[in-house]
Amino acid sequence: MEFIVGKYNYWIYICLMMIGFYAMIGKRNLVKKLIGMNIFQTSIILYFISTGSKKGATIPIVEHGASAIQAGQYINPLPHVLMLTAIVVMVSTFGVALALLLMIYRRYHTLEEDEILRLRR
Amino acid sequence: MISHFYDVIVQTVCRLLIPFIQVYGLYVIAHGHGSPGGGFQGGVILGASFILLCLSHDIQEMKKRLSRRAVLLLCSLGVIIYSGIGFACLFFGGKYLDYGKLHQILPVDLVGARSMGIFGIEVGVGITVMAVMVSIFLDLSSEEKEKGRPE
Amino acid sequence: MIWQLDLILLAFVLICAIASIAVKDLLSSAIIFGAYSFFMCLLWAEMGAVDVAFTEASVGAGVSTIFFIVAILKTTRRSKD
Amino acid sequence: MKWTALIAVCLTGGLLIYGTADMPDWGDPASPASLHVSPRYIEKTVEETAVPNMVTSVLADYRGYDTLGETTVIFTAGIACILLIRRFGK
Repeated sequence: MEFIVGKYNYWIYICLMMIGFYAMIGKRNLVKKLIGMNIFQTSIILYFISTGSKKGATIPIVEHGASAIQAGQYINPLPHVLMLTAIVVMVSTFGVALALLLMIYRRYHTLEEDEILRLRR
Repeated sequence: MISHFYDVIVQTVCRLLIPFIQVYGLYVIAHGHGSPGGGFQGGVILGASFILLCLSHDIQEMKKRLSRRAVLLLCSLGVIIYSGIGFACLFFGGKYLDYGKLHQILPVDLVGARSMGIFGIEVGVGITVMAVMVSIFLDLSSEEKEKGRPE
Repeated sequence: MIWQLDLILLAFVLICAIASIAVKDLLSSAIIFGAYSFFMCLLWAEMGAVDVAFTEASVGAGVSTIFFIVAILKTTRRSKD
Repeated sequence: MKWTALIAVCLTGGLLIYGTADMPDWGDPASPASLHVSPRYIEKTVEETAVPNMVTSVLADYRGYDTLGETTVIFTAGIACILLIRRFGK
């Protein structure tokens, strides 16, 4: 029971990662592949954030006039920093991917992978 | 942009709403010290206000406020502010991005100088993020032109 | 960190992820993906990462969905799988 | 095609679930991630930078190089979009 309570959320993150991975390699539509890539990245970010949480701690903002700060009172802020920048980089790479997709559509007039491969031949 | 029919109600509401969104974005950038927020979030909110202007009015209306060239200049201005603050610290005898040395020119002590340096960094990040979001949106929504000069 | 709330939000996130992959219309897929981002934002606020939640609410559920819809309107909304 | 994808995904997921047996429990205060550098950040951030929000101070001060790199990545993404879509000349 202790094992399940401590670990169940890791298993759900792995399920999310499997959904994204399946969409990346199993679907033929390029937009679906892009959604799968986003789900994959979000699951990795979720895992990182969950490593920083502590039981019985509060959010990492010091309240006004607090004198003695113990490390156990506040959540670990380091994963938050790393993942905050990762989210913004995620949306900019998403913009570049959409630009590439727009150029593919202007050239081949389709977004299906097999049709593009057939037209290239 | 998408259709040529723009609704009067949507236009009026957006014209009233956009200044408040921009003030909120500036607040989020400036108050990132004591509450959730900072350069990334405030920059995205500022960019979203300009995107809302594009969606509710014509895209030409937006270009009167913020032209393509201005967007491109703002993109690089943010990175220049960021690295310029780093080089200023280098100039006053510290390491790169060591804001404590800036207290020689600012009217604050050493700890306050680090706080002010963090604020300058946030402004630079916010300008870059805003300009890049608007730029990506303008590029994605531009029409395909076979010939003729792009503006 | 309330584990009941955490479990409910994780279930919603899983449902939204599966639905956005399975739907055939790309425009509804984009909208469901926006809902996915919003539930992810609630999950992070529940874990205590307020800055990350704010970023996701403005980036993932706002600007990212707009980019998606613009790109779909410029290309096509049909897909075969 | 679909079946090979499904088999590969399930294999990867099974290996990762097997790997979680060694992970620390969720919300454990003594996990390795919250023992090394983060106590110093939490305890020293107010007296060194006078910023109550730890995420901002770590983002812009202690890890300034990281954020400089991220800003450059975002700038590069904007330039890449312009170069891909906009047509120059003629």
